[in-house]
Amino acid sequence: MSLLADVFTIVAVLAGLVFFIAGTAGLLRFPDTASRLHALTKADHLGLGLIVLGLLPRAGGMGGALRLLAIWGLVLVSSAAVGPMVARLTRGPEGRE
Amino acid sequence: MDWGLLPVLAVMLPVLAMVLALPLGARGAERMTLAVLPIGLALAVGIAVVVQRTGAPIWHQLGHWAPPLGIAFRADGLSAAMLVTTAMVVAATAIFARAEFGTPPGAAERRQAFAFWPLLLAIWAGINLLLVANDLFTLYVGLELLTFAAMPLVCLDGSRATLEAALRYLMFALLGSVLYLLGVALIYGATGTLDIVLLSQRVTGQPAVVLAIAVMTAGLLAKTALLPLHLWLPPAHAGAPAAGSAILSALVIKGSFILVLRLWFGVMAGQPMPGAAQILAGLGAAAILLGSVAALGQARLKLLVAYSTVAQIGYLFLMFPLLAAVPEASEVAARAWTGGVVQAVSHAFAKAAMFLAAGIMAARFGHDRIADIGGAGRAMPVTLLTFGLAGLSLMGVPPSGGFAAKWLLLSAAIGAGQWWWALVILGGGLLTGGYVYRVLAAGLRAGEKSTMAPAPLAWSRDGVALGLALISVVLGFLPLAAFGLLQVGRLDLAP
Amino acid sequence: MSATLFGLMGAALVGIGLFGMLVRTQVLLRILSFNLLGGGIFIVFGAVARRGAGAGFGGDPVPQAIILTGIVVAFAATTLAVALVLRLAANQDRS
Amino acid sequence: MIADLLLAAAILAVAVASILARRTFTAVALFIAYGLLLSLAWVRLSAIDVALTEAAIGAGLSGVLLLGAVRRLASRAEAPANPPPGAAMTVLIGIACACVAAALGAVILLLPEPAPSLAPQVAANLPTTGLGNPVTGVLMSFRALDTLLESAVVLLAVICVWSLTPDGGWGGAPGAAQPILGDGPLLLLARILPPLGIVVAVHILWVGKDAPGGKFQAAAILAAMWLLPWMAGLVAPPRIAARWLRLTVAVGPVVFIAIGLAGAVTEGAFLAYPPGWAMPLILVIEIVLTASIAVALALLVIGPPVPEP
Repeated sequence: MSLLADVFTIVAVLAGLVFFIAGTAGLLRFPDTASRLHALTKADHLGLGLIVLGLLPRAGGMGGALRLLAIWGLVLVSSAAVGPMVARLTRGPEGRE
Repeated sequence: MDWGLLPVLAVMLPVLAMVLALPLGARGAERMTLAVLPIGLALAVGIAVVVQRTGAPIWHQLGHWAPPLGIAFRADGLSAAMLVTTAMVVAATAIFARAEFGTPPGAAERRQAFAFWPLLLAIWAGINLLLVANDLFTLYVGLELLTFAAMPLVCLDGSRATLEAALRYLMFALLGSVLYLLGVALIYGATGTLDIVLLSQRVTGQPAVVLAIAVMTAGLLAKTALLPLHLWLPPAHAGAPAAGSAILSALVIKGSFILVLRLWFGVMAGQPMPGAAQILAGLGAAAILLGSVAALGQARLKLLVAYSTVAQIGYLFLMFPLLAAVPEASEVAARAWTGGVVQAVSHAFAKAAMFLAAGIMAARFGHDRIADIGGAGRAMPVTLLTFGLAGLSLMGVPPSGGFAAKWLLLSAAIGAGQWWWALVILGGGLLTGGYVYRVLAAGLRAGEKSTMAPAPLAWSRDGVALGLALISVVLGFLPLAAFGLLQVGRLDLAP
Repeated sequence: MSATLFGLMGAALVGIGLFGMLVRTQVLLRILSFNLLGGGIFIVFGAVARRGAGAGFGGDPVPQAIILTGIVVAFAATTLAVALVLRLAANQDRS
Repeated sequence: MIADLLLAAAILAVAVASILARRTFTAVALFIAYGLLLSLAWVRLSAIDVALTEAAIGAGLSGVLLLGAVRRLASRAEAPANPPPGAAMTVLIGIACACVAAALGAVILLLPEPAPSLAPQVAANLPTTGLGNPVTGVLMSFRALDTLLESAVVLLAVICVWSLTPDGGWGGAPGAAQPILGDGPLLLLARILPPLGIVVAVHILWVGKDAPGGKFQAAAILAAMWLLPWMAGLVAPPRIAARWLRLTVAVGPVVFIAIGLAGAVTEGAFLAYPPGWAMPLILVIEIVLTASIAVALALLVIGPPVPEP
């Protein structure tokens, strides 16, 4: 049982890391801000989601699991807010100093 | 009888008053400050009396936690003398400042009045904390209290020039603070304590401690404005309102200086650093000569007084090589120590008096160009007399506090076989005489009366300034035995 | 081991922050360098705390508490400096 | 070990990039990243309390403050700064700073082994406080004076920032007017986040007695939960002349000093807690102090009143 949980954690966290790496590569490689943002947010949401999922069996009780899910939710909300703001910043004149 | 609470109250009284000043507003803060002044003065005098009577420092362990886990307060002779000095100068400037920063009943709160009183209280709290705290990190908080309070005092009038001076001061002061903090980290890493008394026993010349003392000294010198780190001082001290300049020049720079003393002759007690001490005194000598020459060349009165501060700071550092050169318990060491501290005390009174007098003149004339203060001798003889008396003390003319300080340093220099510092002291005195004479001569010339404001802001302002100048002179009449207080609790004397 | 590594990193950060404070001329960047320098000093102190781990604690709690206090004081200093810079800029605008 | 090396390298790279950045906006963005990476380093140094504070104050509030300053300075011509040092001088300064860093590094390697530590003493005396978190024990009991004085320093900073109010602004609402957003992501965030943030802050304050957390971290989060609606234009800060605002900032230090003086009267030492009363008194101080520091931190970020041109 614990072996199964361990394998699940390792697989999920590794998969999450792959998405993070893909997102970072996108950030560095894509030509314009919009697609960079797209790559970054999408991959990071999925990556973080997988990592949270993988850590759930190790959370130690309901409270820990809820906190992990809350972290994921907060990251989703904040990046949903920040993404458009960064996009607007690059389009508007305020990107300059 | 346990007197341990006296130093605690001496610190917490101005802290509490500063905190309460915020909700009370300008008028309430002003009245509370005036009510608190006599209590604070009584506490300081009480500490001095107890230390003198018992011949031992006053101790207090906060929360009953003994160092190294807890924090201790320790008021020795040096603390006592400076506590009394601080309380008196703060009281004088507070009375002086009422004409400028007072809020009449029913009047709306003004920005300057709102800020001035808590800033004054914060400086008082910060200096008292620097004088009695025995823990290096608590002392850091005291340093920050001073820096935060001094910066807005510089730019209280909000003009561009004073804002720039304040920014320059803040940059120097913040750099000084973090360098000090770096030293705190290293000392804790090497010894596991921040208590100065414990450190004086545990320090054996560990490399971390030596480097720590070096960076801390550098940081504190930036705050004390020892040449060549003095660039921020003249514009800052000359730009502040007169009461602010008096506090900044008389007290604030002494706070960081006392901390240098605590590091060199507390933490490093029994670890003489003669080479480094010669460098410090060399900088001090350069400050005396260059600062005085710069003062001679100033066209504006407040800048002249500010450059005089740069010069007088130099004298404070002459005690370092003298103390490093002779056995701690010797007569010469006692003279050097006493001379340095008396210089700090008498300069505090004299310089506060001088800045207040300069402020009165500037307010009457509407400017402070030295060339155009003719007629001052006739229109405001008391003010000019104040300036002259304070000048006598700065020069070191007998009998005055400045004379006592310089004579003690001079005889200690000769006793320690370092006669070259004696030459610096004499040369500095002559140059000081030069710039004081310049102001007096200009003031005694006949001038046009029409350029002056008809009446002074308040007669009490002249009285306060004259009182400070008289104290700086009267210090010279004290019998040498009275200075025995300053020897109480010297950590470099501890067995 | 990680204490020494981060201690050395803190030492390097002190050098970097000091350099920034002395070389950059824009005041905002000087303030920023001051914060980098402060961060380095806190990390040096943190390495000292980590070395003192014991009695069931992962680090000596006394320096850790001091660092907490220090971070808040450094932040207050930063706000003062920033307020002063903004005030100066506003003054220049008007004149 | 490899992870630590990578982390340290990343922090150094971000720091160097930050001081060399051409645009102040870039420098501040890198500085925020620096703060976040630094809080990871704090975790690696087993200082979770510091990590939380660094993330909340060092990266969060400082970041907001500096970004705001960049924005307000952007519309203005840069102040005529001193000329930058010449190439030779820059190299010289660089060498000097490298020497400082090298000396510091050498001294760190020479620190005594085993390291001196107060951890055993803290562990031995912690039970008298009734607390489980040793850092809170140091902050609220063994070195309570530092915490008290620090809360006074934060209050003083508010007075100092307000003292920089330009002519004509005294008494008014602090801070520059924020753009009114009719709609948009920030507005959404400013509506959703504060209730959640307040719950988190209360939680962090409460667990602080036994686990990492406490008043500074909670106060920083609360301050952020005020700043967010302010930046979104949802709430206007109260006028600085408001008596209740000033009372809120002052009440924490006043209560702390009062309890300290009570200890001086009953126990004979300033800031001594009567036996058995340590924990409830500490809780009272922590709660009141959290409120005061939260308001003070927010006011420090918002800045002095700016009169309408």
